[in-house]
Amino acid sequence: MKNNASSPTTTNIKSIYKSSNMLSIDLAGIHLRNPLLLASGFLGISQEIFNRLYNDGLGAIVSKSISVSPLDGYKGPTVVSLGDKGYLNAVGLANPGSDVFAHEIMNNQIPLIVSIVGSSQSDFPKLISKFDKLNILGYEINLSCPHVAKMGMEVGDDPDLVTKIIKTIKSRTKKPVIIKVGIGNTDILKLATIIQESGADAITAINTIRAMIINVETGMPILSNKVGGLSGIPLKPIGVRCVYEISKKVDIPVIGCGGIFTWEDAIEYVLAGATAIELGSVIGYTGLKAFNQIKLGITKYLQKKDCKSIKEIVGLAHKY
Amino acid sequence: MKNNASSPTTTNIKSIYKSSNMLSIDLAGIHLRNPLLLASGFLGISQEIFNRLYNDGLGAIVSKSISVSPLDGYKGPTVVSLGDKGYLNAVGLANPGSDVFAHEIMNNQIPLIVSIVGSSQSDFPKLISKFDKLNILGYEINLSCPHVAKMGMEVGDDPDLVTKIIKTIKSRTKKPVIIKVGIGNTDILKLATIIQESGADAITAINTIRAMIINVETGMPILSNKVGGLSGIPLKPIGVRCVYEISKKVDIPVIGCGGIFTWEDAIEYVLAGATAIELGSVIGYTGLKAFNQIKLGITKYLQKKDCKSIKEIVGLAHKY
Amino acid sequence: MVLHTNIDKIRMVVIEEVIEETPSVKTFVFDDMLSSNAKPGQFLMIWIPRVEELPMSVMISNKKNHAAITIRKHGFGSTSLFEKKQNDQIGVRGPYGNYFSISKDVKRPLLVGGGTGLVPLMRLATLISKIQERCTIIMGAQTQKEVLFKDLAEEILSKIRTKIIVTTEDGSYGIKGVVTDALKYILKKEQFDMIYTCGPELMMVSIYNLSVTHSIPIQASLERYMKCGIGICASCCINDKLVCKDGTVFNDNQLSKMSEFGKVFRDKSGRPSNYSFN
Amino acid sequence: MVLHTNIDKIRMVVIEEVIEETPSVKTFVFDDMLSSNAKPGQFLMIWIPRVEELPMSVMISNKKNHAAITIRKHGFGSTSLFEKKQNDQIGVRGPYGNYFSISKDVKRPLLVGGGTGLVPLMRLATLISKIQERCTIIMGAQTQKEVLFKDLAEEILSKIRTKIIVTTEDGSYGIKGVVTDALKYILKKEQFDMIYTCGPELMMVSIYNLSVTHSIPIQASLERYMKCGIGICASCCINDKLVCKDGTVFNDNQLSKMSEFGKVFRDKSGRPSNYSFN
Ligand SMILES: Cc1cc2nc3c(=O)[nH]c(=O)nc-3n(C[C@H](O)[C@H](O)[C@H](O)COP(=O)(O)OP(=O)(O)OC[C@H]3O[C@@H](n4cnc5c(N)ncnc54)[C@H](O)[C@@H]3O)c2cc1C
Ligand SMILES: Cc1cc2nc3c(=O)[nH]c(=O)nc-3n(C[C@H](O)[C@H](O)[C@H](O)COP(=O)(O)OP(=O)(O)OC[C@H]3O[C@@H](n4cnc5c(N)ncnc54)[C@H](O)[C@@H]3O)c2cc1C
Ligand SMILES: Cc1cc2nc3c(=O)[nH]c(=O)nc-3n(C[C@H](O)[C@H](O)[C@H](O)COP(=O)(O)O)c2cc1C
Ligand SMILES: Cc1cc2nc3c(=O)[nH]c(=O)nc-3n(C[C@H](O)[C@H](O)[C@H](O)COP(=O)(O)O)c2cc1C
Ligand code: FES
Ligand code: FES
Repeated sequence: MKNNASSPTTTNIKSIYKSSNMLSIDLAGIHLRNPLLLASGFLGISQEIFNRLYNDGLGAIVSKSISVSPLDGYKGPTVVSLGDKGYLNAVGLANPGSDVFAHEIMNNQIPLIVSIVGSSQSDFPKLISKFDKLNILGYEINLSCPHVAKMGMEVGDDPDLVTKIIKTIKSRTKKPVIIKVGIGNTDILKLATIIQESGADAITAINTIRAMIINVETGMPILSNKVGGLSGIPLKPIGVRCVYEISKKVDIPVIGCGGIFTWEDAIEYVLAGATAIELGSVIGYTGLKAFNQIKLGITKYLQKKDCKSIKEIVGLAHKY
Repeated sequence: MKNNASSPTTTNIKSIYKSSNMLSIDLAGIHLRNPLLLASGFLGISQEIFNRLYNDGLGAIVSKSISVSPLDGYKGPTVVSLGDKGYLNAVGLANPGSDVFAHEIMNNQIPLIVSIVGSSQSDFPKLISKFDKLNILGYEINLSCPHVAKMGMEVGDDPDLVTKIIKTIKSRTKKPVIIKVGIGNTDILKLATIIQESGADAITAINTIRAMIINVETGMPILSNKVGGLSGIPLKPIGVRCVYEISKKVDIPVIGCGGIFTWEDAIEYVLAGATAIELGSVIGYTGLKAFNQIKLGITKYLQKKDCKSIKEIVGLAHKY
Repeated sequence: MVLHTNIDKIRMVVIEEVIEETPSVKTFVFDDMLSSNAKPGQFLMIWIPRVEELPMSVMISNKKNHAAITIRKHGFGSTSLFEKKQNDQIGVRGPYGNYFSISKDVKRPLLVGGGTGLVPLMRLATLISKIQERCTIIMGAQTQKEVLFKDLAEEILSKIRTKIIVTTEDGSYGIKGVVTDALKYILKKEQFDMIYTCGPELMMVSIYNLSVTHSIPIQASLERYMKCGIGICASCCINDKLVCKDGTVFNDNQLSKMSEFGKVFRDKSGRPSNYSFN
Repeated sequence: MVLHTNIDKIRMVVIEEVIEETPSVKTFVFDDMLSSNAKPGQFLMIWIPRVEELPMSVMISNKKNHAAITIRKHGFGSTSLFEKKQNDQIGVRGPYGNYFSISKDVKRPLLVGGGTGLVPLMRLATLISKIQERCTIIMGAQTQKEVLFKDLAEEILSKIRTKIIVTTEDGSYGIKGVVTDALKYILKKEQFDMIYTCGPELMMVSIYNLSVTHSIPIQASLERYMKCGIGICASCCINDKLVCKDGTVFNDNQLSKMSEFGKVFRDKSGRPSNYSFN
């Protein structure tokens, strides 16, 4: 990487390298045209929306976390803006269930990763059997939703259960399995080691962090579930730290997530060690044009730094 | 609490109640003129500064965390602004050590809580013996600094050690002992229960959260320690959640800390269950005038809600 | 007065006035600058503390810096809201979504609405009264008691040439039938440049079909299940469109491509269901 | 050009020009709007990546939107900085602190500085040259080779009546002795309305004492160990003042109350030590 002056936004793009080549990555055996993934839970239930998001520039889509049976989720409000690019949510994992969702993506043609969530070990074989014959890239296992009892984080906090779940899933699919972790009550680095040892193909870090907002006028919690998960900018320095520490600890690729709003945020995660990144809350702030804006920023940055590929800068911060 | 309309900042203060009485609190047997405490690590090493801060309106001062021997701390940068009212710090617990600090506060006349930090159980009796005869209110034990090896969080993550330390300290002092916790690798609610059972008098939640910032131009971590602790606004929803959950779980008072910048933030923590609150990062943003601004806002709010004392609204959100 | 700049943060407002429009419909007036500046077709997310959060079109208010919402009592959420009293507080965020576009060129606008679908049309009528010389409104209700905003519409449009047609299903007032019955009749006799509509989706499908038959451009404001209102959850999706963000207002070109318009909607969990024609 | 609005966030700048002022002092020029608008006496926090962060006074630059820093090679941090080359990047935040106040009434200003303490005085001289008719500067160095900014000061003040007095400890240039020797002499002969000073603290104590004797108001820019620069760590405290926030510039009234001025400073850990007179 070359260290030089002017800001990438003012540099003219010298199209020495085709930007498509610069941004393409390989993630746990999957080739992606660029490292920008949709974070699970954002716009993630409709095939037509997936197609649109892919056309809008993403490298791959991660679906909403799908459970065996449909979930209505919590009453409103389920998403609260904190201002300043932060959100609290307690959606309650609302999703159409595995049958309906498998039907939804029956004719899928775009790079799609299905996020799945279960309340017991036995849910996962059922979920895999629903999706494994479909045209999907692989799975992201949500072991880190911080606000739904018996799902997500309560699983992720139990290292033995994590091992069992990963082994169960891996024995039933040849597709890559990505494990999504968050800030729970277990040492995230210990967890990452266990995840790698259990045979998972990649780790996504991080999910939202358990948090709360109380309305001062009424004295009442705003989220109907009272407690929810914090996403957006506030999460970024914590997510960058997790990616940095995890990617130093394990060899499987790490996908960075949490508060990525600009190309600088994306690069920061990549420098920390992320092979790919997931975008979520930025959609509420910038809309779908965020994807191409971020890609353009990354491309200009790479050109300025005389890098032929984004792969060259993954984990560069480790050397200091 | 009365639910009514206009914003407190536009209401004229009807001096029905003396605001001094409205704001005074009792915290673990200590009477304080108001619930605003200085958070440890902010401006916390000089008696003359303590006197100034007290004159500027605080209810009590918590010193910088003091260790047995002096610590130079890390090289710069030790504090990085993230913009948007957030900071990362890795000061490395720089402090003058217990001898020099005991000398510094020899003639203390203001309500002062000494924060202490140790790298082993045996440090704490030494620290108590240095301070216990001085004119101080009590102790805050920092079991949650997220970025100094063998100090703070590494202790807080070991429940047995926490119990031993608290019992050691309690057997050596009659002054109140406050335990400061943070987001580590142990369930904060389990920890809170242990803290109460071990005989501590109050809990402060929360310390900074382990986090990182990488400079995009150079690819380098900015903090000289690479990893540090996140403070300021990003912490608020997480801190509010911790105070809410801890104060539901234990009977000892909880002191709220993390991202309190305005009177609304302070009230939110109090509604969540905080008996008192600590102010830190706001000083970097608003300066020392923040203390009186926040007190004024709280007073107007209480008057509007027809409350005679802030004590009436502690934990009000629990009822919903 | 507090100046809010972030439309996404919940603002607490006090219900200053409650207007009983019909036995099942009330309007709540409140002070909120951002809402008062809403465009016709935009909506708010209304927080009913500890009960629900519901999307509601922004209703007009004649007080400065004020706006209103008009609620029909329906299920649990809307009924809790309906039962709020003067001086109670609710939370609002928004206004969200795009809006009906009006221009000087639309000299003969036709507004067709049913039930609380008339709310955005009242804000639209207010604008039309300022830049056009005539306006026609068809408003539908089940029965006389439930006729909404007829007097208000007359007042708003009192300065221009106005025709207001009311239909009731039981014939207790105005023309007996549904709005499309009146619409079919008037389209045979008169020329219009644009149809603006909001109301039950199946009603709007019929109106859309008539607009196609008569080659009149149309703008329809759709309703879908909305959780976030800010384009992140997709609970409001219709085909590849997000009603909260790309809509709520869609034109004939967009509607013509929506295979789910009047056919498929999604519930809370995101499961698609079919509209049942009855 | 990037427009920065938050002075606290680190901004990466490129060293565009390196000026070798003396064998141990260099000036680095860089493009930074916020720094170029600094007031005299304000300082930056300079990030030397992976090495240190150090407070540095803002030096003037004659390029538009540019500023500079002038570094004396000293210990590990400043030597690493000193060794940076053209096109290298450093981080800056600030400018921080209060500043020397000038006014039309100060018709006869006297500037006294030593070493890199002359940096803020160059910015001050630039302002003085715009609003006053005369200016006197006393600048001290150890030896001829280390005389700093003499030519620059002449250039800045070329349009007004200027007296520049240089002292060197070894007498290799100008008056032999320290600045206070020259100061004692000139105070006997001439009248001044204000003394502005920056440099080693013990030098400033002597100057302050002379200012008291001669009843001349004084403004002194102090240096203390600085970690945060934004008033949260107290590492820079002198009595109950924070040098980074309440200072760096203090007037005679404030200085008269500072029992620690020239006596006590704190190290990295916050431990107080006494200045040793030698
Ligand atoms: C853009 C928009 C504007 C609206 N404007 C108004 C208005 O001005 N006045 C008015 O009375 N109503 C309006 N509604 C409808 C309103 O949001 C509620 O759907 C309705 O009040 C029923 O709520 P409920 O909780 O009582 O219904 P329930 O009995 O709980 O559910 C009945 C049906 O209401 C619908 N519904 C419930 N919750 C939601 C939701 N969060 N989003 C969308 N639909 C929902 C669903 O179709 C559901 O099946 C609007 C809806 C949308 C999407
Ligand atoms: C407001 C202010 C403006 C300054 N302006 C300039 C300037 O324009 N040019 C210049 O060359 N120097 C300036 N300095 C001094 C500079 O910040 C360094 O102190 C000096 O360069 C020595 O750094 P070092 O790391 O090489 O010293 P070291 O050899 O590590 O330490 C020597 C001494 O330098 C001082 N020092 C070290 N680090 C700091 C720090 N973070 N803050 C304050 N003092 C420190 C301490 O007294 C220390 O004992 C200024 C200092 C302050 C407070
Ligand atoms: C409304 C909402 C719904 C979410 N749903 C899921 C989910 O179903 N599964 C999951 O793994 N993560 C879910 N998340 C977490 C996000 O995928 C992501 O980890 C988090 O929001 C941090 O990224 P961001 O800051 O870019 O939003 C959700 C987040 C939000 C805000
Ligand atoms: C520069 C800095 C130094 C700190 N030093 C300490 C410390 O010595 N002991 C401690 O318990 N907490 C320390 N903290 C944590 C604060 O006391 C507080 O818990 C945290 O900053 C969150 O509060 P805030 O958001 O109001 O700043 C420090 C925080 C900062 C930013
Ligand atoms: S309501 Fe969430 S995307 Fe429209
Ligand atoms: S340098 Fe931290 S308070 Fe001044």
